[in-house]
Amino acid sequence: MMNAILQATLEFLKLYWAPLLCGVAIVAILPLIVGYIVLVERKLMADMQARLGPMRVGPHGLLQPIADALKLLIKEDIIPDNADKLVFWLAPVLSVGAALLALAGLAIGPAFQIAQDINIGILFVVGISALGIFGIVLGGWASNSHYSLMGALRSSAQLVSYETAAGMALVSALLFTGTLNVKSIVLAQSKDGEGIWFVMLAPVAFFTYLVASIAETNRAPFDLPEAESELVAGYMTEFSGFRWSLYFLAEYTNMIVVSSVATTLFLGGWLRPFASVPWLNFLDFVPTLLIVAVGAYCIVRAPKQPARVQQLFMLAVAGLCFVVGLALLAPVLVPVAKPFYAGIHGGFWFIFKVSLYIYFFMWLRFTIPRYRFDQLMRLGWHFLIPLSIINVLLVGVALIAGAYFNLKGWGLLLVTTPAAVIALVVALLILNAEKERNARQNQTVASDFYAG
Amino acid sequence: MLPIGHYLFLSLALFIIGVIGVVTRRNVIVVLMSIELILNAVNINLVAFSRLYGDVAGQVFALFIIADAAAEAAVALGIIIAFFRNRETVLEDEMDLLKW
Amino acid sequence: MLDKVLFYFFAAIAVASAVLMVTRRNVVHSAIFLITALLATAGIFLQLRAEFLFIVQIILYVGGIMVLFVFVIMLVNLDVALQQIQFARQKWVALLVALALAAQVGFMFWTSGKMAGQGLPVLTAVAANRLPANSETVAHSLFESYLLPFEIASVLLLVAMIGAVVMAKKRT
Amino acid sequence: MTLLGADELVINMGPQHPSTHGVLRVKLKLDGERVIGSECIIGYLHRGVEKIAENRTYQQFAPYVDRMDYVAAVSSGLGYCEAVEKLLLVEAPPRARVIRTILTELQRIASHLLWLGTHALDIGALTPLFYCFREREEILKIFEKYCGARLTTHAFRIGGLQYEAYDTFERDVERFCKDFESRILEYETLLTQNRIWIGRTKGVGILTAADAIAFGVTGPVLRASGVKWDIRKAAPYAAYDQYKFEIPVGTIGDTYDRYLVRMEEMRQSRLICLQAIENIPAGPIMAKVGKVLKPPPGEVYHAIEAPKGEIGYYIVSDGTVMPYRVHIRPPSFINLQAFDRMVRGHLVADVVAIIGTIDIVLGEVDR
Repeated sequence: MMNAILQATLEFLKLYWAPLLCGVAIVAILPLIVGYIVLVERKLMADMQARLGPMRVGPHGLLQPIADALKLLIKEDIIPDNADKLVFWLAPVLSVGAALLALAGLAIGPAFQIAQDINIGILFVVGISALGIFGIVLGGWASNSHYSLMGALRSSAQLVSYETAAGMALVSALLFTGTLNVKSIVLAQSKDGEGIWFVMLAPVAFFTYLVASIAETNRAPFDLPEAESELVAGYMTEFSGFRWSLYFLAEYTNMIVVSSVATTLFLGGWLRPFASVPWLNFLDFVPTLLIVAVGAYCIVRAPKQPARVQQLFMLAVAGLCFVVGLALLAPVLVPVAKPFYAGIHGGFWFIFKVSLYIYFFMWLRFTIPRYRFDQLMRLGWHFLIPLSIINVLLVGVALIAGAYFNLKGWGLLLVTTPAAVIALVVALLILNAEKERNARQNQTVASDFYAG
Repeated sequence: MLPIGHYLFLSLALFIIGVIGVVTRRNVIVVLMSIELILNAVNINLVAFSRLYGDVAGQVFALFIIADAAAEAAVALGIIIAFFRNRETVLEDEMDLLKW
Repeated sequence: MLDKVLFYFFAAIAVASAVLMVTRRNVVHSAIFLITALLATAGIFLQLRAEFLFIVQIILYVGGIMVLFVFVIMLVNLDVALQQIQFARQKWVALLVALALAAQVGFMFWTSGKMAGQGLPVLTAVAANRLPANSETVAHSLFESYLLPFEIASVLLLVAMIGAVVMAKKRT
Repeated sequence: MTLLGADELVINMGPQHPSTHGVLRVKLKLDGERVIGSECIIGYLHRGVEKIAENRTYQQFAPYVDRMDYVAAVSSGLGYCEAVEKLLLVEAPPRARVIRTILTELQRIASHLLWLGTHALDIGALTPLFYCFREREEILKIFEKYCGARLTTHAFRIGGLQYEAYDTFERDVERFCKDFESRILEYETLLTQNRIWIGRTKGVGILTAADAIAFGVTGPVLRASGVKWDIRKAAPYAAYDQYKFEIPVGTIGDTYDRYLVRMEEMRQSRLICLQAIENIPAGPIMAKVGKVLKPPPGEVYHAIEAPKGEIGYYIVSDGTVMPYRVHIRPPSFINLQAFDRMVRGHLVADVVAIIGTIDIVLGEVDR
């Protein structure tokens, strides 16, 4: 018996040692990445709100995430008296586990993917990340508090509704590829396939996915489950310290997951912009320039830092930037390093696109107010879901038309653009009808309820 | 590889546990969950045979069963909510009226 | 060997959590154990190389139906439900039914083993890369051979949806 | 834990809830997420201000009123000083009255800015808060330069002012008013036409004009319901009779109207400030009142238009150095009465919007 298990373990390790190593690396590094995403978010928020943000820990607050993590780890771990202990323990773990597991299906470059070439590809990512909802619902239930329970109910309703819209948007994009495999999807957008990003072929689907993904990750303006001004902190109200930080980790990991899915499906994954256009090949220098610019900025700023340690830190960051810049430059110029081009530049572009997507999330959060729950549901069910279903139909029709006229690549735009326009018109019609309905509802709402 | 009997035994075990749940539990929600378990046990059988004969039809039928389970769950839970609203209980022995 | 261990692993989880699901008093705990059982079944699907069914099981069963269950459990009053007797007085009936079923299937195994002479057929091991792409085959089968059942299933879902809405709607 | 079914859910909002603006506690009776009844439980910040007044001299009590509406201390102070002046039958000199007007209007802007920031934050817009506080900071700097305090200023004295306006007072106020015009546009760009903002505020917490009057509601809440009532026009005090300004009124009295009314009020206050600094009369800043105030026996009620509504002081004097009785009519307290009316039939999320839109300060509600 023991022998068999040992044998199986060895077999498993022999087969899957590389993905296992990658997985361990990701689980180890991810909290740090998430910490820095939070720092970036706080810095961006500060910038938009005319203030400085964290400045104390490290130069320009660069060590703030580490300080935050330490604080969270040594905080008292409170379990409410009437909480369901087992579920209270399980819920955050479930949440973060689902989010981390979903990362396995993503391809950050042609070479870097943990679950290599699985047949169900993108479905795996979407399906596994959807499991995170149990962490939220059970956590809210287990803490035995009204605010938590309401937050949990809100979030489960929200996730279930917006998953439909997101799934439909994904289907629109998948229609172009005919495969679920992540790598094949990206390659379908390179010059071997259509040579055009699907965001151009299915802009409406991209828009739907954008909105739905914000709702799915519980980010503003759809952050009702944790709306601090209404439900204190929603399902997280009773959680503190490490458990709370697990939820936090899950939320930001989910953000990375949805942005990666959007990047893979709509924004050409690890491909450079216009990868199929030869005369734009000079764009290969853009990554190097960007990184070197950051490094140069650090060098310029370094002497102005107040403390010696901070100056050195800034210089170290600059040095790191130059090293990365060199690494990015080498595959373009040196023939020996050519084989690494796709890996290194792919990684850069993928992370760059994901960052842009996340930046958009943050930008929205700082700019607009929060939806009300009924408005959120109405937006989901009355607007996004019909729109995405109609869009799937239209994209399908466009594809059949494209096949009929034998269109490929950029030529497909001839049929998909009219489809997108029709979808937009439909969207406007739906919005208009909604507006009238709202106006009618508003007139009756106040007078009705005082009687009770 | 494993003989088909292993899968059949697993399926049987889940099926019987499901049946016991249906018969013994009073909470309608748990009864419903037991029914889901039974359907699930059937799915294992279908997929195992599909693998045995290299025919994908078994998996397609498993898909249909999942769709059916979804439909059943939706309607049944709707009934439970309506029932709970009227009688404030979810115990099946309390469901002794055909109409209320 | 890996396959075998995986099967026993998932099977053990499935059976154990199924038992726990039926015996727990707390409905939410029951639901959690059912989720575990369903996930373990998904694992068995994966072990059987039915990848598409694996993800459908997770997305639809676990991510859809079970969420609905948990949602309803939270909507109905749990405190009241907990205090009442959870088990009906039908344990003996249950045992009888279970035994009868077990006996029936056991007999089936016994006769089939005797008839074939060499026991039950064994699943052949196929290297993963030699299997046809699973989701594509399922899709072809679904949309070619089983198109009519597919449409009927969608109608069934539509009817169920309307039914659920009508049922759960508040009568004011 | 029942959310559906016959019995409703009662949920406690506060007193530690982040968006009840202090220590207000609201018991909400919910059906699902819909509010079917509410009860405000107040008194967590009760300090017995009115009773304290009976054991302090008239001057000693003046700083206490700053602690009621601590985000609009200047206005409360003005009301009290003018009430005692009325009781003493003296009047502040013209210069003092103009400076009082300027400071009070700046305070109105500051108070409205605080309201706007927190109200927007409650509804989920994070950024306006910081913009509002940026401008509020400017106003507080002017206060600090004038009297040394930022929040509970005690800027005025009975009979006039203690401090002469500092050298660059006019310039500071003018610069602020010049900047403020574009700044207010910034807030409007973020909110006024925003679909979500409109969705969250339009049709929420409607208070009809008749209801508003019946509840005794005053200030922007009353005006948003369409009643053109402003004590600055109806019974001018300080130097308001010298300046031209409009009274903005709303139409249906929902949260959006109240938002628009307050935004317009900030604009009008800015105009008043600009008019006032053009011509600050010279002269003394203190009327002739003795060191020991002994008003003749009698009673007086004096009300002014504070940022949140009518703040009134009813003072009874028995001829001694201490008032016999002081009663204060705090606008927040009276306006809060309409809360239940506004909140019924709305969702939990609207509750915070409605608490925000009434613009209460718990120091003033509880006194």
